[in-house]
Amino acid sequence: MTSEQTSTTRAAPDTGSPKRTRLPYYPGCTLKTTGKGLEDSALAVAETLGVELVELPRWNCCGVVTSLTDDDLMRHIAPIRNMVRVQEVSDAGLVDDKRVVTLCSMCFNALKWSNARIVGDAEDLKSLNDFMYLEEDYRGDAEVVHFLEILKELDPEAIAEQVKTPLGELNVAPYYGCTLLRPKSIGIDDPEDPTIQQELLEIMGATVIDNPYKTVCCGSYQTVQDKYAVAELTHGILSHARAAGAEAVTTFCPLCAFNLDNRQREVLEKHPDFEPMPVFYFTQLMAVAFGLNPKCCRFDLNHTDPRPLLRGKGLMKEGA
Amino acid sequence: MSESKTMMEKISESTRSLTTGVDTRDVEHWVTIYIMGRGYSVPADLTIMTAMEFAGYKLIRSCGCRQGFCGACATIFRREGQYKLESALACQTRVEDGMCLVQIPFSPAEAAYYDIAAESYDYSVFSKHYPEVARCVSCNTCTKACPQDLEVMDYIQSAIKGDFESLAEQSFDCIQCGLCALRCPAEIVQYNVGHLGRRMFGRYGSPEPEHLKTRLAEMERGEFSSVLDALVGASTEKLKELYAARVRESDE
Amino acid sequence: MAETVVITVKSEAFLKKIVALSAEAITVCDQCGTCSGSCPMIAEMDVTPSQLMRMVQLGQSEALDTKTMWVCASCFACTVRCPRGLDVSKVAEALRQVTLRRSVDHLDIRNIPDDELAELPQIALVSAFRKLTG
Amino acid sequence: MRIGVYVCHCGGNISEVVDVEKVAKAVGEQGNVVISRDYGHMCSDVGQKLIADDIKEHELDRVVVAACSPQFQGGTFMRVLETSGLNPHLLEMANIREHCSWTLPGSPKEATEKAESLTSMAVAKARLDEPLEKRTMPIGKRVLVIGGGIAGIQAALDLGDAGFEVHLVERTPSIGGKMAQLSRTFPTEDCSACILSPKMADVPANPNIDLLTNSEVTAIEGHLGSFDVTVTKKPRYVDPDKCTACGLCEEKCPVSVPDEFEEGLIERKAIHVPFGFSVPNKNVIDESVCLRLTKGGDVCGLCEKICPHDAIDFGDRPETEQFTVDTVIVATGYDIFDATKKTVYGFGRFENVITGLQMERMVVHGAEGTPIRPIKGRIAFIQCVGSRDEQVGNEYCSRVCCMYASKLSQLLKRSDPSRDVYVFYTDLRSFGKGFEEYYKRGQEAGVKFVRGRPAELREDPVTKRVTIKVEDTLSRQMIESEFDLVVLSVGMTASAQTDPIAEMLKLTKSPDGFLQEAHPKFKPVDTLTEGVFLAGTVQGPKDIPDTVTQASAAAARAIRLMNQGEYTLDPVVAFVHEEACDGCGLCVPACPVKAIAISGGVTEISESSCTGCGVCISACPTEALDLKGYTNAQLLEEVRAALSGGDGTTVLVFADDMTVYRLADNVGTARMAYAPNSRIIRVPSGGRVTPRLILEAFSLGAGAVLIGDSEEKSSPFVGSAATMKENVAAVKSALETEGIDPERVLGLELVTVMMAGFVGRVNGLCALANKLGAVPEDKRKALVEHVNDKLLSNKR
Repeated sequence: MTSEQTSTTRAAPDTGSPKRTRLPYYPGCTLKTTGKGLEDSALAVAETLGVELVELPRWNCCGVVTSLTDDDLMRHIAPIRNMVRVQEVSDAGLVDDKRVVTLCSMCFNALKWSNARIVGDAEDLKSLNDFMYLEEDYRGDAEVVHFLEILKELDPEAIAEQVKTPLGELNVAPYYGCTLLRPKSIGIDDPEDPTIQQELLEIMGATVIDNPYKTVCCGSYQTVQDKYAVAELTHGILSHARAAGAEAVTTFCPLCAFNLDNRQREVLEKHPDFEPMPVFYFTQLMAVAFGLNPKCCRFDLNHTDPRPLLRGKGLMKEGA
Repeated sequence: MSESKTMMEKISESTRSLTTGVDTRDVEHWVTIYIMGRGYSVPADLTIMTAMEFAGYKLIRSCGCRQGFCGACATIFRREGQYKLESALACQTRVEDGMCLVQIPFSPAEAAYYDIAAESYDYSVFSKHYPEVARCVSCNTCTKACPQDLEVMDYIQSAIKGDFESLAEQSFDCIQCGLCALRCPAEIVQYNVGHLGRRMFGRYGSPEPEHLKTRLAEMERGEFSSVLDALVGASTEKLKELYAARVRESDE
Repeated sequence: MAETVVITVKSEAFLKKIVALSAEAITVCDQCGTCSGSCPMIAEMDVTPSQLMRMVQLGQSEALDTKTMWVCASCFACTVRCPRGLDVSKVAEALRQVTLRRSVDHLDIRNIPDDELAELPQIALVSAFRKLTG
Repeated sequence: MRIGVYVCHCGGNISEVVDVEKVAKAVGEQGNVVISRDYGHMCSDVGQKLIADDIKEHELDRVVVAACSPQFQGGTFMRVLETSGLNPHLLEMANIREHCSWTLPGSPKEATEKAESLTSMAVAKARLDEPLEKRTMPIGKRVLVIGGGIAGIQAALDLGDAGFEVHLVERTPSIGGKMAQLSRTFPTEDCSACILSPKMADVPANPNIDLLTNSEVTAIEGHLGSFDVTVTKKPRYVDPDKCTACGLCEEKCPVSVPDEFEEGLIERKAIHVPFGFSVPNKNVIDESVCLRLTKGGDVCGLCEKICPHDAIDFGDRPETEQFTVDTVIVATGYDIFDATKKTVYGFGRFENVITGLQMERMVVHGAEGTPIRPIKGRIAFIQCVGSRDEQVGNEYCSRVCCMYASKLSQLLKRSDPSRDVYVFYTDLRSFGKGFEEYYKRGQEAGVKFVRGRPAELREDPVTKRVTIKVEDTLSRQMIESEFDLVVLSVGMTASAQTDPIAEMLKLTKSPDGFLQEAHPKFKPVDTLTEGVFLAGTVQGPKDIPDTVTQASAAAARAIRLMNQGEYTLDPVVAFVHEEACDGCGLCVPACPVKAIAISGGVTEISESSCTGCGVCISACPTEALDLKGYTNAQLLEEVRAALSGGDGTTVLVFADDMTVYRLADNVGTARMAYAPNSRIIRVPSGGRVTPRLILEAFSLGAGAVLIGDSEEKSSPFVGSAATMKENVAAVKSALETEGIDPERVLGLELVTVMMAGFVGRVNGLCALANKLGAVPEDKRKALVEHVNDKLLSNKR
């Protein structure tokens, strides 16, 4: 695609003009609590890059996981109701795009999948519209994208320009987990060997540690019924990253973050020689690289405190 | 019911038509309603509650203020030819011809037992006491059921997000009638969640009002002691007299 | 002694039910084992995912008693690799739903300790309840 | 016009049910019929003579034989006409045995009525019969073979040996193809190069073969007997007549790149001989990397300076050559599956993951005593890489990987038993001659075969050993094991190099991407383009013996056409009533074989390309298109005769010649009874039956109409079944518009064994027609008014 064709719908930093590209933004429940570090850092990063994320009004929980049985429409209501919100803000001219940006990769997956599933079936779309008769009818023309996709659309030079503190010494292993990649129809990268985080981390100047565990599931919701099973997966993922030379991992998912970070407590119970490893939200590292106010990273919410590592690498001032 | 009544008295009492004081000869318009499947002809201008009483039902529980405030008489019904199961307060809704009614139901629920001073002021208070809020599928059935026209789904979503202020504001007019919980496919007890949320907000979220602080200080200084002592010491007759002479809003 | 699987009329009905719920052509599973080799939760399972597929193919309703279907994390690692284009996670979901739709919860919410409930992010609870309660 | 009618008793087969005398008498009274007879055995010598004599005596110019199926004795009676001086296409047959007497046992009255009706239909059609001239075309002995792998080599040699003029065009600088790269061949373990190189050497030695290497076919135009071919010869930059492949230039050349022939395992120079036994065995310069050719000027030029024979020519330029051939054999081969597409196996990322073809090269070099790298320790083969895997878009089995992995694994194990060799497979397929025994030899050698498809591979960042994660599906145990070397048994995929050739020759692809043969059973090397044949893996994955067999078969099929000196074309082809044609061009895209063009404002049909399917006719809004032997007028007259005297409940069954007509014959042969008020009309294809004809049939009083066609995949005619279904849908909607039950028309795709199904459908339609009764007169009339508006308004 040429830039002319896409200039009206694609986000682009436009430093010359005061007008920013306004994109509808769906946060998701956890980004308002334990995942605040992801939301605040991402919003700050987006602002720096000339992208305004406009939070949807009256958004509701997306349901996190897509219902996989063929006959179940009920559990698609929540995602589609959010798509109605996207349509509303778009129709009202409050945003410049019909693509709603997500940060949480599970929300991304749930919304995109349900949207594709329901929009792809005119009868089901009608059923849901009929059911939600108090809402305006969803026309099915809104789309769901992930913040990473927006970042990838930007000119790498423009991102590089904002890098004030190159991450140089920091050895980071990007972790993708499941929902950014799978199933193929929803994923944003090669499900077996994704590189989208790597490319951006390289722009940040980080030393990227690739390892095959980047796509292995963290155990997801199994953390509720069997935290030790999840801790074993965490142990495997982090140990392999460590063995490959990583000092930290990055993620976009608050559930991966919880399982990889908080479950290190259970890992230590079972494997006392395990060396804890900070788990960053991807945009936290971007904020660090951009030299933004570290408050937006909400490192206080991380279980394994990443600040000593950052200070050790000279990426964060003492006392900050 | 008094033990001293005879069997016949009991029988005649239980079958006596509890009318609403309406003289049936004056009634011009009649409608037919169905209670638990049986048809009754009742005056057209009765509420669901009074119509049921007209038909001979004796309401002991599930009826309270009869003014639309207490929320006790929440009920479900279906209008003739409608596919929708509707809900309302029985004391506030007029019967219609062909309406199908049930005995006024009660939505059983268990309220959490907690020490508000020991709870943390974030979303986890809901996860802890009402984890089932996470089962919400955003179907909005609760909102449709609410006789108070509250955005019930929205305040449940606020609970999931840990947004106490929005929850408190949106659920403020809840009368705890239970219709939301009765209809919820995720088996959430919305009104209890709202109640917990409002209490948490009141305790931790809202600013302490100045006038309350002032008044408490006045009381502590003993500014009202003499007035109160006079009341406590007054005779029954004196109290009746004072009551009759009280200043009412409408008198002012 | 090895167990004998009895194939009856009910077996076909069970297969059909799971096929309908999952919308997956379960009978085309080639039993190559790619799903099992891809599964991150395999250590917790009593039968391998491919074995679960086999049980459903043969209409064994014992599939409903497996631990496997409950420990599936719906990570779709098998889905993106199945050479026959099948989605085993959908089959696991169909099996879970057969139980959950009878209003039998696998996860008893009230048995989760308070301190865990307080710590778990909403994203964990919402997803677990959707997958493990009816 | 003088028509003779002959009603056969078939020794009682017909006459025991049908009153043949009555039929002969009744038909004898119809117009133009000058003589009508019945006889015991029309097909006997006496019967044939009877007809021949009548033709002379009564000066007959049309003959109608009411007897058995024309599929059975049609040829016999056509020969009678021919020997009597009549055009054989002036014969019509009424099938009163398979379609009548055998289907109505015990119902003489109905059978007789039906036989009379069928015979009248034949007479009606015969009235409009035109003599169809046998068309012949001269054909020479020139053939183009595209592709110089083992398939092309074999086909070229067979043809050259048989005295045909062969042009063998090979894209790369040497013939030999993939087979030249292999170590040994399964299951006999012959040395691949040893058995191939003599054949390669035979090619330039054969005086009838014109070998064009480093050349591409850039255009082919024309048809059978006259394919005009343009070949572009790419520059070699080395004069092959001077070059002796002495190797001095290669020593001096400073540019090294991965050697394709060695699958990139070792390097070659920019100037190089393709491989040791290449034909021609001459140097060539890779222009994409040569310093002089990429940078120009006086850069480098070391080869030119050192060459003792002055063979280097940097001024070499592409040349084109043009020639004409009569037939074409496509032998463009396959590509190996690009293993990088199976990301999870790490090919291209993990240094110890290689392809089967790379292993072939390693085995060759190991055997020659110059190992590329040591092959030690634990070695794993992974089967079905790129085959039977919908995740990479290939559903098919590549047919050779099981056996080449069997071969490589046991070669490795036997040559060094300390190696620990595993083969991970989903199904082990050893279906060829000697294959199962060979697989067992591998097992005997100690190769371990494990049933499970590896899910993922992981490389140890330090040791670079590779861990395989797999379920042993037989024991239901998980295996996680480290290997020193992992060999991916990559499958075969259709080569993108074939696409331009397929486009030039109008060849179709099967869903797997390989080229489609004309018929999977009886025309396995033919294509739907006359005179074009397929040899080897271009048609689908196959091993060397199958490839060679097919190459020889393609040569034989080509010889079959060319050896006659002339080629007879089927007289059933489309033609144009030019006065009716307005040149709208709607028929052009409708033709599945691209035989129609618009020229000078009217439609022009290439008779040599036309297959006579008749699918185009439905697309014509002006009835200008027509089909010889099955003209619009003939079919309409047949319909009219079938419905004449009917009560409005007659069911017409249009049966395609290839399948449904034969199916109806089979039903008769099996003595399966069905409703008597059905009339079968023979058509070349279901797609030939136009919506207009169906509507006419209803307007003439049909109770219901069934159109039976060969199911698409076994049809001789591409697109016929689809057109048939479209037509039926159009008719249904037209019927609905007029308030006629659309269930009265039915389109079916059938195969010849669906006898009970056929009977059921015909009976069902008859029952429906009886139930609904005749279509009312006013509605019938309305049907054929504004037919074009109803059927074609959306097409224009």
